[in-house]
Amino acid sequence: MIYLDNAATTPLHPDVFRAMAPYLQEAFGNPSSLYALGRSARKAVEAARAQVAAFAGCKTGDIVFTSGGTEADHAAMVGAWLAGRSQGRNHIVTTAIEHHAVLDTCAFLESLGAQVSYVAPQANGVVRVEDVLAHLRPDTAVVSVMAVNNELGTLQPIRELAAQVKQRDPDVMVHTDCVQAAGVMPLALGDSQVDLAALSAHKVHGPKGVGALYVREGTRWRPVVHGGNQEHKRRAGTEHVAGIVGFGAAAARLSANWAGHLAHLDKLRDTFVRGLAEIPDVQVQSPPEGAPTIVNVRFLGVRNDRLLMRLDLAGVAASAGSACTAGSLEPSHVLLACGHDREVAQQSVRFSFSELTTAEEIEDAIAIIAREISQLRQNRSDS
Amino acid sequence: MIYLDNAATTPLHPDVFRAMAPYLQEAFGNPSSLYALGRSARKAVEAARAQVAAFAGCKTGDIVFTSGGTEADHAAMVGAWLAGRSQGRNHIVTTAIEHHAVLDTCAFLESLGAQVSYVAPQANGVVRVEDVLAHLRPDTAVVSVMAVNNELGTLQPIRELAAQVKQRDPDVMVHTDCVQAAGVMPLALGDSQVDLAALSAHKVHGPKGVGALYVREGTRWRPVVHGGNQEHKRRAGTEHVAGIVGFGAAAARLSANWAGHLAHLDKLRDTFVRGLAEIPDVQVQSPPEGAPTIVNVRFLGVRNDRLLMRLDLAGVAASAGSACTAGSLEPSHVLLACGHDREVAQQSVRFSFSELTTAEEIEDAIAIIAREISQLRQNRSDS
Amino acid sequence: MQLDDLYRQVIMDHYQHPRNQGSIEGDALSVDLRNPSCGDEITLQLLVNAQGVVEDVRFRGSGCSISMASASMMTEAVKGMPVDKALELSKEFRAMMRGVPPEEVDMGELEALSGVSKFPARIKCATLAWQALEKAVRSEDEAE
Ligand SMILES: Cc1ncc(COP(=O)(O)O)c(C=O)c1O
Ligand SMILES: Cc1ncc(COP(=O)(O)O)c(C=O)c1O
Ligand code: FES
Ligand code: FES
Repeated sequence: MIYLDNAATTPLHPDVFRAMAPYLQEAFGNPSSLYALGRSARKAVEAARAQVAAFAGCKTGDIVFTSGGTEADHAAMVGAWLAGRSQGRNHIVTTAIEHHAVLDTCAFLESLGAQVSYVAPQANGVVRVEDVLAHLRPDTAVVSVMAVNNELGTLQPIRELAAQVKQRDPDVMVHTDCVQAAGVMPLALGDSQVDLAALSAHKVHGPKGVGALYVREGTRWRPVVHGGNQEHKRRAGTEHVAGIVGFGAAAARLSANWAGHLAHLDKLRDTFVRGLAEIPDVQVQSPPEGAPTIVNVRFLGVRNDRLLMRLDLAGVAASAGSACTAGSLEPSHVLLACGHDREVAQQSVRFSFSELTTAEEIEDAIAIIAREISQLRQNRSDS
Repeated sequence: MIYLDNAATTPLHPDVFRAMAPYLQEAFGNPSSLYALGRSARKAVEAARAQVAAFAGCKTGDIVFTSGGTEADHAAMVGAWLAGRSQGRNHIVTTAIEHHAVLDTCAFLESLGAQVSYVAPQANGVVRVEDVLAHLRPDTAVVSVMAVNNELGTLQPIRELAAQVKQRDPDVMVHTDCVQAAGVMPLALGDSQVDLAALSAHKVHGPKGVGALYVREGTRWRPVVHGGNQEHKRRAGTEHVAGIVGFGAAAARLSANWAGHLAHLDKLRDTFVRGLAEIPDVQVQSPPEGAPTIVNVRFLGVRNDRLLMRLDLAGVAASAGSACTAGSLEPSHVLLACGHDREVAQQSVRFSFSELTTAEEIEDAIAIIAREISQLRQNRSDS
Repeated sequence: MQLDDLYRQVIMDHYQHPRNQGSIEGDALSVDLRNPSCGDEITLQLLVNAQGVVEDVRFRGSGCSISMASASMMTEAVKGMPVDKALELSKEFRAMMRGVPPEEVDMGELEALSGVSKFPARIKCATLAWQALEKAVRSEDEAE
């Protein structure tokens, strides 16, 4: 199988599995327990926190482990809104192209009385800083803009955005969904004016069921999940120790070979885009300066569900957009927000790569795609 | 090491690890993906759901996977309160001896405007049904009483409670924290009038980072974590596939040998309590009719932190109460609520067993405890 | 629905470079006031001379940008003003927060905060310092 849906999830790296295995076997202690078995679990969790913090470029204490990217986004938005509300701030600014973890949480908060402004991107998928600033109000609690879009790979100007929002009103919290940015750029969160950021392990060859929320020290964010004293009272619940250790190992792997990793991704993307150019009537919808991991392509006249089914049978895994709504027939909200019509959205397929993808796989995939496209187009002209 | 802190967490069973391993290796697909790799992950998740439902005695569709018991309690309480509030119901009834996952969530909801009544248990740790009924109000949204207390092992009359609450007011939702009940009694949730129930995998030889919320079909509960369409829109986020598979395997193991399992636990408890009787000045604080897994003991005149440290050095793992607050010096809120004073709480230790505990371990532990107690008491009289 | 950019700059300038921040040596009037909705606090000190003129006024506090900027602007506005005039200004300011455009009195820079009236939940932030001023004057009256 040629796996080209790494934006949905990535294979767990064998080294990561090896790092996790002891915590799924003999080292099963609860990190809150005071005896030796508990203390060794605690040590493992704290070592992983340092690894994830180094990867995110922030202080170790600013990383809060969660059950994934969705929970991190949820906690960021709910906690920032609750903190803002007690200061009379009930307004949220976000964009129309966020992941559903942010969009649906915003809709949830609207049902609780929040006011939300949705900033539209430009046609190229980039959200302009001034468009976000124009929506700020004196009662804005939080601004949330994703760093890399999961359907197009578009990069957003997060650092500049955070700086300008803070200059306008230092009390507005800035959240950014870094789930797709994590493997493709140095995050350097501590060096930015961002207050909150969401990460997910399973997008960077770590395990599912673990993520992190970056919470800048001193930020007026309110914890959401309450109970035990775990995560310095910022997220209760017995820690997913093996998952956290795996996230740490995955982060450390990436930090260790950043340059080589990015060079490999760039090469994959180039190979793929060059290959696509040989297929007639193809439009690459991802911007050339976007994340090297994601290439969104329109095959004119070919319905994406038909193509994806044939690719599956031919051993190529790809998708029509965000995995968590893959089962639904809705056209991508991201493409629609960028001004494409439903027809375009229904002819668009997302291919996404990771460091474990090889150039040969890309070449084989191109050959298969070309074949399937030409057959699909032929069938259509037959009928 | 003799591990007698199974109420904090249990060792992952090797069979469970074996069931999980493929999903941490080649079978890494996202269950929402439509191609073969995704479909096989989906199938694994749904098979686990059926296993957990069979274990909980409910319909498969009523199980919602979460990141653990704490998240399940959180989602139950927040979702029930939100649903109640939109019907003009802002009041919550719970007990003073709940786990912090419920108590701290109630405090959180109080900070958002909820009104909460905390029912006190009797001196034996049992909450009386009529005391709960006496706190019901026309604006009560949810009643939450745990099935088995995690510090004493006390059983609460949940089935009768749910029936009587529903008879009084069918619109009140009934939640029960079954995290500690899960290994020690058939839950038969579908057969009860309970609407919501929390479970956690790592307390029954499953993995950490996964739990479940039982949501009776038709209950007016509101989902809390929003985003993708996972878990039938009741809990968003890429599924912790390996964890869910492990939870399913752990549940299936228990269902398969229920009678043998309970008989073994009863024997462990008997052996332990008989052994304790040989040590002078010991009070067993857990009721004899409580869960066989938990024995809370007061060693008169011996501070629990000193004893636990010595036991740790001697290779016996036990704790002073709930693990998630183990690091704090607070005396147990459960013992205090049952009318004990701080001195009693500071002399109390919880020993907890699992099916993997052996009778020999219990006997060895008793010998070690007896030795350490006598040394501690001697030291004290020296000084 | 934005504050005019010029106004915004004035507010940010006061927030980043607060005037009259600190405390007065000697026996000035001192009041603490808390915004109950957010827990933010301000301590205001007031020195009124024999002629009934505000000779010095200083504040300290922890609060949002609007409350701190408003405090800074308030101290600047009332310093050197007779107490009764300061109270009149306070009345006008509160009216402005209710959306009533100022008539008699020239609000000067305070006008920059007029946009806050559109956000009921933030009005407390802008009026916190003025409430503290009124409370300080009242306590002086009572002392006499
Ligand atoms: C941009 C973005 N945000 C959030 C998420 C959610 O993360 P998780 O799958 O860990 O819940 C994803 C992936 O699904 C994503 O691509
Ligand atoms: C009664 C009870 N409820 C809830 C929990 C929390 O479950 P988890 O550790 O999975 O977050 C625990 C254990 O910590 C518990 O004993
Ligand atoms: S938010 Fe506290 S004074 Fe404005
Ligand atoms: S009619 Fe809806 S709560 Fe009574």
